[in-house]
Order: sequence, then C-alpha cells, then structure tokens
Amino acid sequence: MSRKVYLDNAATTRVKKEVIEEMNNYFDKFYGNPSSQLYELGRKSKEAVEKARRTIAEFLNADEKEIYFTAGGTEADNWALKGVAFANLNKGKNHIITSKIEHHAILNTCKYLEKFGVETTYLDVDKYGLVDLEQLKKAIKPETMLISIMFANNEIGTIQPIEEIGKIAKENKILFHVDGVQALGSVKIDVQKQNIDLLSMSAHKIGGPKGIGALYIRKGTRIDNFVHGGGQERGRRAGTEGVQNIVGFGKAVEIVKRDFDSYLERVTALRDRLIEGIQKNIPHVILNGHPTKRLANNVNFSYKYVEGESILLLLDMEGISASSGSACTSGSLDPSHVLLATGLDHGTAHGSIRFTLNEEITEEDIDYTIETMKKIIEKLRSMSPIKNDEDLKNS
Amino acid sequence: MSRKVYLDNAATTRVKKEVIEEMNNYFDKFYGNPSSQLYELGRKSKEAVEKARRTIAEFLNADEKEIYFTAGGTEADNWALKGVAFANLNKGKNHIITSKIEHHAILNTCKYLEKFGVETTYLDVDKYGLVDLEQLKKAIKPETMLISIMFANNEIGTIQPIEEIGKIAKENKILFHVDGVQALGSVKIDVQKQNIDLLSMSAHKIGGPKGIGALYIRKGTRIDNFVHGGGQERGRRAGTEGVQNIVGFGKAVEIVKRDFDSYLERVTALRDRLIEGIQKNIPHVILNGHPTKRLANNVNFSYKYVEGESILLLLDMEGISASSGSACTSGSLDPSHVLLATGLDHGTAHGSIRFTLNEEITEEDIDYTIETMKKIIEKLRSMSPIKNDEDLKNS
Amino acid sequence: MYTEAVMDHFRNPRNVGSIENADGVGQVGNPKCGDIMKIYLKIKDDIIEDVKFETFGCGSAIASSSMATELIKGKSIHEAVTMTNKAVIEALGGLPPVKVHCSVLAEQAVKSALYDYAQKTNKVIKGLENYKPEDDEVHCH
Amino acid sequence: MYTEAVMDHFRNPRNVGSIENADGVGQVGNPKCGDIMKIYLKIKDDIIEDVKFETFGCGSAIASSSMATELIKGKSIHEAVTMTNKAVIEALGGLPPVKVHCSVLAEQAVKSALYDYAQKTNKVIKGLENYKPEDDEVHCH
Ligand SMILES: Cc1ncc(COP(=O)(O)O)c(C=O)c1O
Ligand SMILES: Cc1ncc(COP(=O)(O)O)c(C=O)c1O
Repeated sequence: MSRKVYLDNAATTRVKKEVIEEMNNYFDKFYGNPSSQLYELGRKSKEAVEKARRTIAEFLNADEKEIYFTAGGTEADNWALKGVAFANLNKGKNHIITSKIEHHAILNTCKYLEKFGVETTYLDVDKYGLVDLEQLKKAIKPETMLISIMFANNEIGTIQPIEEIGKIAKENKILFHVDGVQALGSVKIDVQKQNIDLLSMSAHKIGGPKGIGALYIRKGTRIDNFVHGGGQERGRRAGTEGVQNIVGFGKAVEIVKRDFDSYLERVTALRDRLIEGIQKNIPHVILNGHPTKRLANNVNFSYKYVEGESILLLLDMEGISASSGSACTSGSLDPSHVLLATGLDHGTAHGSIRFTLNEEITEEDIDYTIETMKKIIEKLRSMSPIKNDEDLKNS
Repeated sequence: MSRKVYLDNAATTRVKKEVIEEMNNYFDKFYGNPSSQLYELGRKSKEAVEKARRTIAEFLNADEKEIYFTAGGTEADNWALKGVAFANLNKGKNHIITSKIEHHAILNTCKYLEKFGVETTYLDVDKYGLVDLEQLKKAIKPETMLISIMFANNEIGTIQPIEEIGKIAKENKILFHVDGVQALGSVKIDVQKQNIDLLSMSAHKIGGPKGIGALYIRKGTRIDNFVHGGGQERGRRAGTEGVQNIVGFGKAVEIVKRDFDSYLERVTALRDRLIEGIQKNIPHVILNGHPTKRLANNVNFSYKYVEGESILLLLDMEGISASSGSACTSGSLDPSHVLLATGLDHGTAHGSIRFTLNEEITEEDIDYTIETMKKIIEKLRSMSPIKNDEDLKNS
Repeated sequence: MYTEAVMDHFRNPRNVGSIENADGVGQVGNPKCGDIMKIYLKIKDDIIEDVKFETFGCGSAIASSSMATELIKGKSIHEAVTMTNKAVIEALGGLPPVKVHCSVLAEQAVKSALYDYAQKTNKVIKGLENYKPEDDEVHCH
Repeated sequence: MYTEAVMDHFRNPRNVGSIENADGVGQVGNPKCGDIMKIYLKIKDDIIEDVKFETFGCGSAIASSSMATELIKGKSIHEAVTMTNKAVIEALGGLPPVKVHCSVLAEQAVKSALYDYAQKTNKVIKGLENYKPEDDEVHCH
C-alpha cells in the first residue's frame, strides 16, 4: 500500500533533480530580461536561453536559428498549423492532411481552421495505429499545403514511418509537420534525414518543467507568426521568454541525450516485462498499439468487460498512477478517438488502461503493478454484468 | 562600485523568495498533470491551479471562472485582440480602437489583423501620454468591436482614465480590453467598477516567474479561443498548465495584495526623491509621462544632448540596471514610439532613460543613482558635439 | 473529485452479485456509453427482501448502484418506485456534474427491475404506469 | 554584446574634445538617427598632427570614433583617407551587426574632415574626388 508507482509519464513527468538545480539560478539570481542586453543580468539570461537552444538544435540535427521556444507542445502545434495556413491561404492552398489519431492540439486546430476555409483530410490508421502511405499519397491535392503526422502516439505509443512520410511530402513539395511531443527522448529524431520542416516539442514529457516547448522551423519555411508583439525569438515569437523554463528544457534534453541508449534499453525491457506479465496473468486483454513499433515506455491494454475509470480509482488506492481511454476520465461522451480509430468497439475502448514508464521504475514496481492489476480486474469483472463477448453484444 | 541597484523592474522583476518557496513543491513533489483527476498527484496540481485562480480573481473583483492562464502578457494581448476579431469579423464588425502608445503586443497584433480585414484607429496622446476621450468618442463607428487601451504605460508610466473609457465603451456596447500588465500591483484594478471586459496580466512584472500570465474574460464575452487543443482552462485555453508557474503567479498576487498600501507609499516616496534629485542636479532634463498620474515606480527622463545606450553602459559599470527609449537599445531604427507619440523630437527621445523601482530599493540606492547619473551625463555631454538646442536644430 | 461516501460505496460496494430465480431483473445502459447496471430483486409480499446488482461502469456508477440497492432494500415496491436519482445523489453526499447520469441510471435500473416484476406478476405499481424500459436506441448522457 | 576593445574605447575614449582653429572639421550623422560624430584635424605638411572627436551616440559610436582617431593620428592625409570602416571594426575586434553603421559613420566623419581641409586648402586628396558631404536628407542606417 505504501508503494508509489507513477506510471503516467506520457501525461507528464517528474522534473529531474539536475533540471531543478539548473533552473534554480534563474529565479532570483539571474533574473534579468533577455531583451535587456545592456546590463549583465540581462545578458546572463540571454546566454542561458541561447545555450538551451543550441542543445536542442544539436539533438535534432538542426540549426540553432531554427528552434523557437513556445509555451508548450500545444502552442507549437497551433503555430505550425495556423502559421502555415494563414501564410498560404491566399496562395490558393487550403488543404491539410493529418491522421485520425493526432493529439487534440492538432485535431481541434484543424477544426477551427475550417472557419477560415481550410479543409482537412484525416487519414485512417490500421489496427496498430499506423497510417497507410498509399492513402496518404492519394489524399494529396494541388491545394495541399501541409502534412501533419505525429511521430509517436501519446495513447498507444505507435511510431509512424516518419522518414517515408517525409519523402512523400518532399517529393510533392508539401510542408511536413511532425508532432514530436511524445517521441522526443524515445526516438531518434533527425530533421534532415527525416525531412521534417516543422517539429513540435514539449519539456514536461521528458523530465523538464511544464509550460515550455519549442517549434523547429526549417529555414525558409513559409509560415506566419502566431504570437505577435516584441522582437523576442528573432522576431518570430513574442513574449518575455520563460527563461527558467527554457533553461530547464535545455537541461532535460541534455540529460536525455546523455542517457539515451541506457534509457531505451532499460525501459524497453521493463515495458516488455509488463506487457508479458499482463498477457500471462489476465485473460481477455487486448494490447493496443503496435507490438514492436511502439514507444519504449508505453503499455496500453483493453481489459474486456470492465471500465477504465474504476480501474484507475482502484489503482490509485494501491499507489499506482495511470490513465485510461475511457470517456469517463475525459469528461467527454466518447472513449478515446485513438482507440476507436484502431477499430476497437466502444465497450472495449472504455476498458483501456495506459501505463507509461520512465527510468525510475523498477522490476519490483512492474511486478507489483501486474499483481495489482490482476486483483483489480478480477474484482471488477466479478461485479460486471458482462461476462463474455456474447453479453457485450446483447447488452 | 560594488553596489548593485536594479532599476529595471518594468522589464522584469526578481522572483520573490516566498514565491520561489511556494513553487518549489511543484517540480518533483506535486508534479502531476492537472488533467489527471483520478489520482492524488493530479488532483494536487489541479487544486494548486484553482487556488491561484481564486486569488487572482478576488484581487480583480472578478469571478474565478473568468480567469484564464496564458504564457504571459503577450499571449493574453494576442488572445484578446485576435479572439474578439475572429469571433466578430463575420458579424460585420471589423474595427478596433487603440492608442499610439500601446505595447508592441497590441500594435503588432493589430497590424497582423489587417490581413484579415481588421481596421485599427490609433488614438493620439498628449504630451503626458494621456488619450483624449473626445477623440475616442469620435473614433467610434458602427463597425467598432473593441477598444483596447493599456491601464498604465510601460515606458513613461502614465495611467489612463480607464474608468471613463470603460463607461464610453459600455454606453456604445463595445468590448473593452485593458492591457493591465504594468498596472497590476500598482493600481487598484476592479473589473466591475472600471467596466473592463478583458484584462491582460503577466506574473514576471510583480515578483512572479517569467512565462506565465492571464487573461480575464468577462462572462458572456464573444471571443474565439486562441490556442486550440485539450480541454484545459474549461476548454478555453489548451495546453498542459505550467502548474509551478501558475502557483508562483498566484503567490505573487497574494503578496501584492497583502503589501499593496505599504508598497505604494514606500515606492512613491522613493520615486519622487529620484525625480526631484535628477531635476535638481542635472540641467536640461525633461520628465516624460504625467507628473502625478504615473506608476508609483516609474521615473523617465530625457537627458538632452546625450544618447541613451551610452548612459546605460556607463550605468551598468556602476552597478545600476535601467533601460532606454533609444533606438540603439532596441535594434530598431526609431526611438521609442511612446516618446515620439508624446511629441518628443527624435534627438531628445534617444536620450531617455527609464528607472523602475521596486520595494527593495533604498534611499541610499536612490541617492547613489542620482550621484552616478550626474557624473555620467556630465561626462557624455562633455564628449557631445551638441551643447545646446541651437546645435540640435542645426545638426 | 468524489465524496467520501462515493468512495466508500465504490471501494466496498453493498449487495454486489446476482440472485438466482430473481422475481425482477432490470438492466439499463449500454457498453457504448460505458455504463451498464443490472438489478436483481427478491420480493415477498410486496417487500424487497433482497436486492443485488452488477455494474459495468465508472466509480460513481458502481457507487450509485450500491447506494440505490441500500435505499430500496427492505422497502415495499411502492416505496422503492419513488426512489429518485436525487435521493441517490443526496445519500452519496453529491456527485460531480458530469456523473449525475450515473444516479439517473441507478434510478432507471431499479424501475426496470420493478417493471419486470410487475410484468411477470401482472401487478400494477403506481408510478410505473408510464414507464417504458429503455428502447434500444443509444443515447449516452 | 561588445568586445573588450569596444568597451575599453568607450570607457576611456582617446582624443576626446575639440581643436580650436582646426585645419579640418567634419560632422556626420544626425540626432534623428541617434548618432552624430564630429572630427577635428590639426594638419601640418600633410601629416595629421592632432585629431579630436566629439560624439553623440551609442557605445559603439563613441568607441568607433575613438578608434578612428587613433588609426589616423600621425598618419598622412593620404593614408588617413584610405581608412575604411572595416579597419575600424577590425581594430575593435568586431561590432554587432546592428552596430556596423557606427564604423561607417566614423569613416565618413574622417573623410568629411579631410574634405573640409581639402576645400579650405584647395588640395586634392586622392580618394576624395567623388566624396560628397552628407546631404541633409535623413536616412538612418
Ligand atoms: C502527442 C502530443 N502532442 C501535443 C501535446 C501537448 O503538449 P503540451 O501539454 O505541452 O501542451 C501532448 C501532450 O499533452 C502530446 O502527447
Ligand atoms: C504593457 C505591457 N504589455 C504587455 C507586455 C508583455 O508581457 P509579457 O512579457 O509577459 O509577454 C509587457 C511587458 O513586456 C508590457 O509592459
């Protein structure tokens, strides 16, 4: 009962000790405004911001002049889509291609852009959550200005064939935006190799602070500014920089880079232990997402005949934090649009639980989680009026 | 030489000790995502965010449901203007009234909105920086959807007759946005009494962290969302909340509220000591802004025949941080648009220096600043080819 | 987000299970919406001698079912039929707005089971004259 | 943002002041742009025996003036006229891009003073044939 196992690292992560230490200097010591270049305090802030920018640029194989800090992944997604749309609408380009399993930051932005005459094609995914490259090619029109596909999905962890999509975008001279929020730190991102024109990132998914992110914008990309005002970020994103947050973001990326291989190895092994443990110990489960093309830290199952929120509440009582694709946990009427897009029926989708690991998780944590889940699912199934697929269909 | 006097608090402020302490809990202790309501860690974050929201709402005499957190004052300004514009354009409303001395977050947003068919009237100001209510009334058209006037100016500190403007807006059924970034903490803001529909705020101007702000939106205001995505901020501003920053913002407002009267008394006295000291000790100076309707912490003079950047550099060497309206310090070609709008000629505007105080400043700091300025101005004037107004005109 | 009473009834639900040869059985909700409740009644001399429930659903659905069974257990069918979702919410010390539908479902499940009993026994229960068991059409709340 | 050499010349500018009855005086820039430089030359046998400057302007304007006077002091007028803004920048160890115009101004101020000298003395200085003192039209850099 006293064990605490935080398994919702796709929602957000604990800020790492090293990150906090680095940030601590930028509250009441180096607190200058980076725009104030004529005194020491301001220059110190500016230097710190530029150092973080360099770290991130190098990690992506980008130029530092191509990295722009934002308030998070959501703003980066908004900027990419609205910025490209508003810069291209009067050029006779009004079409965006994306997928059905994007984050709401993409989907709701596309929806909003309808009112400005933007049309969006939402690509299907297969049962693993993979987009179909042939469907993508067919969706391209002369009016297409942007393809926006997430690198890895936040719910089911499926990793898309980004390099191939990048090639298709390039061949068709269409800008390519990648929501890299979940991929950063878990997948090798190389904006050159993968032909990415725009890449969204967020610090709080990789041990950095909340409320800071970045957009990579390839030099020469036709894109409007999103936030207008002062000359910060070389005139492209106005607003006094969240220096302490930027410093934390930079440090988090530095750590990710340093520990990349060991992280992947460690977490992948734990992930597979958890997947196998659940499959072995709990009947009637369905693994969501791709068995191998998936994020190193993502485990997502549907547990038939039970509902996700109840599972989460019982997990919380046992010290385990996780998330669910059930509608009950989102306040919306429908379960996860991602799970539905992979072909799950509503009833089953409601019973999905996502565990997302990090490097602090131990084998004991994993085994405890398996044991606890086994008990919880048994308990809830014993209370459920649905005992098998027949019941599900008839009810 | 070893004295450090930070007099650029309008640019940004040192984060207060109490604020840092409050924030410290939200990095690696309560690091949950506020959207994760089904486990303890997430609920703790949510509670912290809502507590900050209540504090801010109470301080403004607003309802907590009317406060929306943003990435800062700039985003709040962008949201107010673009949100209202995009919600009203198709209603035949395309006109905004603002002033010539607004922050670039307002001016550049208005400029951008031109491409969507929005027209803006920029009101003049008098030599003190005050807008003319008669000119405002005359500018109102049937198409006017928004009046946006800053509560207090960031450069010259002039405080506008917001309540009167609010009345005019209300009588004409026009939305009223107030950029309150510099006013927050120095002026009593009451959104009811002053009939403010939208109010922009920023934490880093009042001892809070950088990269967090808020927009007050009166219930029932017709305004589009600006950042689209997840359901945060009751579906109005998407993106994982910068919890630690929000907590810091709330704490900063709490302190401001607690210390309001003593702050005003103390800082106003210091401000006046500095103004008088400069007027008494340095010839050929012009006080910019209104003599009494000005922010408690703002001192802005033009020093004839010298240029601002040189002054700042020499001040920095003596440990004093300040800012200037000179073009040289902004990277732009023209000196401060605010000073020019008050009728200063370019040459004089280049020689302006702004000191902005806070509660940590002492009388000794003030006297040291006066003494130092006296020496610096003498030195630079001795080097200047311009010795009097005749020279200025002839050169 | 939940009151202590909700958490208590969720953690330790009362009257979980089924009743063989129940006198009345009612099931409402559907998996599409994420909530199904099934209520079993044992009735003797118009008194609900025993009641059990099975629920597929979120925490408040389980708690609402549990509370509803507690509220009608031992009561006459005429009393039970007057149990409203408000009574369930009150007994639970409140429900979050988005969860109110769970209490509605609990009320309907009880009514549905009583209706089943009335149908089987050809009894008339005042308050159920106009009751129609949910049609198949799905409308999540 | 500034190199040490810039800061040194800004802090301790060389040759500040004016020369009474100077042989050549040149002033360039204008207050609208925030930079005015005035150069005074004392010339004997085509050699710049003394040079002084007065500058209204930013740190790099003052440093550029100071450096320019150092570069031409003791030189012949024919050497001095070949002094480019690049030479000033180099001697200062570089200038931020937005400040390059200060070095241009320094070059022009020197040329303007030499031109004044040439006009007064009816001399021809190679390299100044096409030089025109700034017209009044304001174009800030
Ligand atoms: C794939 C994806 N895109 C975008 C976002 C939004 O990022 P942020 O929370 O920084 O706004 C998230 C996380 O919430 C995400 O998982
Ligand atoms: C009047 C005014 N408005 C808006 C802003 C922008 O606020 P922020 O720096 O938080 O983006 C500032 C400060 O920079 C300001 O002084």
